[in-house]
Amino acid sequence: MKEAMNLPNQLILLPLLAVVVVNLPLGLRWAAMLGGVFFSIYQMWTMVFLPPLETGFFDLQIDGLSRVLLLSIGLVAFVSILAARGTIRDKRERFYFYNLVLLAMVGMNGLVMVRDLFSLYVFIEITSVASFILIALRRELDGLEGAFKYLIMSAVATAMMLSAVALLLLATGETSFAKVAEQMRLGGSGLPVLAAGLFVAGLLIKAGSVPFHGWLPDAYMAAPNAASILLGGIVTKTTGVYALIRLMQDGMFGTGMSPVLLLAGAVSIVAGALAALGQRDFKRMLAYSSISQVGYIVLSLGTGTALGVVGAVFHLFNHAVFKSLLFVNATAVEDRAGTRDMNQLGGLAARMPVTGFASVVALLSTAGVPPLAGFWSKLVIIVALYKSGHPVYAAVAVLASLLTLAYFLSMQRRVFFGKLREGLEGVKEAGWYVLVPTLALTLITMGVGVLIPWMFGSFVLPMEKF
Amino acid sequence: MAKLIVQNETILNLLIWTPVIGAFALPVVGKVSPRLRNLLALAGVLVSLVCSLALYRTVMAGTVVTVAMETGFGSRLFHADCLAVFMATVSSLVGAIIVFYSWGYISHYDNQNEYYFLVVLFLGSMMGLVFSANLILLYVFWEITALTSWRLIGFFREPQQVVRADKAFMMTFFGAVLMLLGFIMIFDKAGTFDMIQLRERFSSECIPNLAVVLILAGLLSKSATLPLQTWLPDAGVAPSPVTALLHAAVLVKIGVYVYARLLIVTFAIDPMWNVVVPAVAGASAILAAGAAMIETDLKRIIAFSTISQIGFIFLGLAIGRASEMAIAGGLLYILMHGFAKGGLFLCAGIVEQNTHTKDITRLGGLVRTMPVTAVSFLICAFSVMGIPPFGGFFSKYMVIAGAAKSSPLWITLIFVVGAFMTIIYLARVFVMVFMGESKGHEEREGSVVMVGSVALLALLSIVSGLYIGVSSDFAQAAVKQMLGGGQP
Amino acid sequence: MTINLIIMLFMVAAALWAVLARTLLKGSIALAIASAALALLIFRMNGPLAAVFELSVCAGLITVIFISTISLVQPFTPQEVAARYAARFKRFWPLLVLLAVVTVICLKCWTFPACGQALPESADVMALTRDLLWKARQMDLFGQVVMLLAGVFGVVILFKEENPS
Amino acid sequence: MNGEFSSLVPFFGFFAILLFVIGLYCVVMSRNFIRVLIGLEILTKGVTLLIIAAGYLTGKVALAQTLAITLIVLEVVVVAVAAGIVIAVYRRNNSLDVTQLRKLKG
Repeated sequence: MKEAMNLPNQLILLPLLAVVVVNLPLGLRWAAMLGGVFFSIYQMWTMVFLPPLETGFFDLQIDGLSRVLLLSIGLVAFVSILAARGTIRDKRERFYFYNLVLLAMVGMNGLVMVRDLFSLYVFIEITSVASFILIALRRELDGLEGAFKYLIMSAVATAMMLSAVALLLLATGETSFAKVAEQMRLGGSGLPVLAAGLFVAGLLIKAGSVPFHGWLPDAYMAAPNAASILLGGIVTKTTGVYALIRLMQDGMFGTGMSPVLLLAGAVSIVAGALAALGQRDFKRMLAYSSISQVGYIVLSLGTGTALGVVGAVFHLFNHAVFKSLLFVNATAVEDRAGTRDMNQLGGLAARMPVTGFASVVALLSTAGVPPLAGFWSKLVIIVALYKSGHPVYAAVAVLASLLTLAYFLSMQRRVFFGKLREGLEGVKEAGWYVLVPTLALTLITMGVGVLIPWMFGSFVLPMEKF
Repeated sequence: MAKLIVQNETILNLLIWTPVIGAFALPVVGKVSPRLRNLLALAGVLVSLVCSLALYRTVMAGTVVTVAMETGFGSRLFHADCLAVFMATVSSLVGAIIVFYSWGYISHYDNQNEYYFLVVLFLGSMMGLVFSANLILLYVFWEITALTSWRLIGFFREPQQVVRADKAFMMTFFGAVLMLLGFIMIFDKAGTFDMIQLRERFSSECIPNLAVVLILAGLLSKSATLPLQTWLPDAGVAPSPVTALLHAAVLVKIGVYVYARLLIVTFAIDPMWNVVVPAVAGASAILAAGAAMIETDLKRIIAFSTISQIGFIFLGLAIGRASEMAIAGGLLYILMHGFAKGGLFLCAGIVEQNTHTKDITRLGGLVRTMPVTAVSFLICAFSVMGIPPFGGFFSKYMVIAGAAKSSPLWITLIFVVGAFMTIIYLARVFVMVFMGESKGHEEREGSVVMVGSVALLALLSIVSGLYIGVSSDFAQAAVKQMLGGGQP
Repeated sequence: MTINLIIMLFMVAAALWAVLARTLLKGSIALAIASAALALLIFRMNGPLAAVFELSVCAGLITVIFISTISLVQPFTPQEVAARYAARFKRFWPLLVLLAVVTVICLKCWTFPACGQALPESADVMALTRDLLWKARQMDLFGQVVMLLAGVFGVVILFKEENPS
Repeated sequence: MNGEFSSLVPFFGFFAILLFVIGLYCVVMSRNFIRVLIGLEILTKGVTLLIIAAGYLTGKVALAQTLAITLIVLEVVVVAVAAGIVIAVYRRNNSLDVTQLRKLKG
């Protein structure tokens, strides 16, 4: 009985339990937020301090990769729940928000722990449905449009992935990672290659990589701010990128997909950054920035080496931190200044010093400026690219960080630096519910960057499990 | 003996971490007591200065102090040899004077907490960079200096200044990422970022020319040398002279220092570069001197002068292992130029703050109202021009003499022309600003602190010339150790 | 096998009709017919349980959802329907060409390598399915439960009438 | 490997591909939200067919059947949520024309 509530099981059962309890007619609706906050803190806590290897009773497993992902999920969910408390004014909407975040957590936690292709699909679908509803939460036209577009793209991606599952079932007669990988190693061409292609294409749609990125900016932009944090920080990364990492790591596809991933990654990096340069809307720019950063992860996976996987996972974690931070900043700015149009903002650093500083940290981390966290993951990625014999892609990755810096400096200049814009004199610093996550994420970004020599051996390298 | 080494390690740690970590305490202290904050800022930099002086004897004896720790990218973190200690002494000395001068200058403006934080952090990371024993750490500190100078250039938050700050940041970042790519190329070949191991690995084999190009891109962008020089005059104009000084007297030296550290000490490079780099440096020196001759903005002139003088330093270092004298000259040049150019910038700062203009055509006759400033300016200018017996003369002489011996004649000629142009444009500035009729600005001498620091720098320019033996001995010892090889 | 072939042809035809149908109502009914055909096919392929699900949920419930959605949103006037039908036909005739091309390609150069084991031994499929569903694939069942819960939230949030404010 | 088996793979695969093509075309080209959903449904029919066929051909009907049941249940939830979105869009916009989505560009 003791195993029945071991860690992997807790991680999917507790949030579900929380949702059920607060929805029973017991007058516990107020506890929804507390449940979410406590659970996400608990998840982070266990991930940081407990030994990672345990098997739950649905064959759920936590290994190094899952551990990093679970930590990121807990972190982003925590941030998003607090931001929702600070920015969503309607009480009922907020209640639904907490519930959906908890359900999305069930989906994401399960997704990173399962070891079966079909169960992977099941949890991806749970996460996605929770996200559709989150995007459409306010039932404003923008949000509904974004949600519908995401739904359609996501369903097409799902169809592709499921066809791949069916083809793999046909080729190997199995759906669990280990058995499929084993069968694939025995030999395979034709059907498995087609399956791999379909699967990767589906996941790239989910991850919002170019050329399948169309839905992403709309969905991110239209979602309520707190939901954008969750989406941009973690949802698309677990549903798309994590699955890709897992499948590459388990050797499901061999190295046949490497050139495709490298190309898709490089194009995403550059196209996303170029598109971000031309944006006026704060959140839309962040969305394109996400596309660009996901490109780095995909590019790193394309190397097909252990170091590449480490780089990808590390960057995924860092991305979860700094992109959530940027979205939190966008949330704070829109909440206080009333607009996201960067051309109508300016000089907010004087009124919102914490947000302004956090934004500097986050943007520098994204651009890969040392000593912040983002630099180290980019370094690993670039070294991995170089060592696996792709110096040109390494150069693209390096030079694209210049583009990243360019659009973020422009953002910082238009929103935070310079003279205070007329009409913004009354702007105050965001409330505590927004400031706490801001500070926490800022500290993590700086801390990971500075403490990296100690973390490298204990946190970063164990992610690789080949 | 073992005890001594432990002590030296502690000194080295103290030297680097006091300003880096102390910088973060400054804004907190500043909330309580601005005066205490100012003192602590100066103290932080002075700790570095004292520590580097304390290391002087040890490294002169040929010992190398090393701080080691197991990391994912190499076991050595910092090491102190003659070259590093020399550079650290120069930058912390100039840095201390900057902080002292700031007491007077920055007290008129907002955001002082941020200012002291940035300046001290800058100087601290400069120390870290100087002592770095592996390429990644070097790159990290390199970028921290870029970051802090980014915020310092945009310190006054005017839109134009913020744009220029972004430009400077982008340009140096561009160079730096190329340099990083070069580092990774080398890592790919040698499998380590550790400089000592790299030195053994590349003692006979040249590193690929592409890697040299990439690393040079970083160095040239940081040192504001052709073709990546445009950010420096812009950066020098927008903010206060203090930050301008920081860039002109300290920041740009990073590039030449790292050149000495990597391309002379650590890696063997193709002999071709001993001609190509001086040629680029020569072109940079001449063009910048030409620009300085027609420019009318006081601080831009000094900024262009910096670009031009950096060319001389590059010449001295880039002749490479062929001539010990030239390298020693290059190192001395770093010292002399730091004092003299610092003095010039601070004088410009006093002039600007008291007359509210930087246009030299609208200035004149200041020698009567600002005698100390004028004299200091003249002394520093003499040093930069290379008039004996001021410090600048010896370094310039050694560089050019070394070049005459071991590089093509045309390169030497370019630099001789450059030296003459230096004399012309500095004389022009002095005459237009301090001599002639007063143009009727409200003129008065700067505050005691500011004038005092200017006078101190002028004094240092003279003293370093009169007692040239001290610094040149040290420089030559450094060069011996640099070229000696084998001495880890 | 011929019967399976006919069922599948019928299914494709129904799907085509669903796409091309004049009104949405007819389209969703055509979809239900395609679903029913699929259910029949699954039944013939030793999958009675899945067939029942396909028939009741896809052909039944989903059609109900579609029809109620169509009735909740205002139906088009007959003129509009006619205009749209004409426009749609213009947009959709390339589909027929595309299908023909795909057919030709598939029939001409089919190089799907066949792999896998031999044809099925239809042992006690029902018992096996029960075991699988409730033991080996509990995870999926759990997922279904969570999914339904999420669906409930979706319906509660999205179907709610607008507040007059 | 018997002859009948190898001829069967294309047999199911072919029809699945036809369903995919029809469904995708409908999703991409339709101008009405509900018609887009019908396209999605056709796409899912193709997937279901493929999974059942895969189980049938490899002798794992029970497994395939289990997967298909889960797939069907999840599918109906997605359709319900999509229908909810469609209705909400209609209440806001009084139109179901996809081309009226202002930001449908990439």
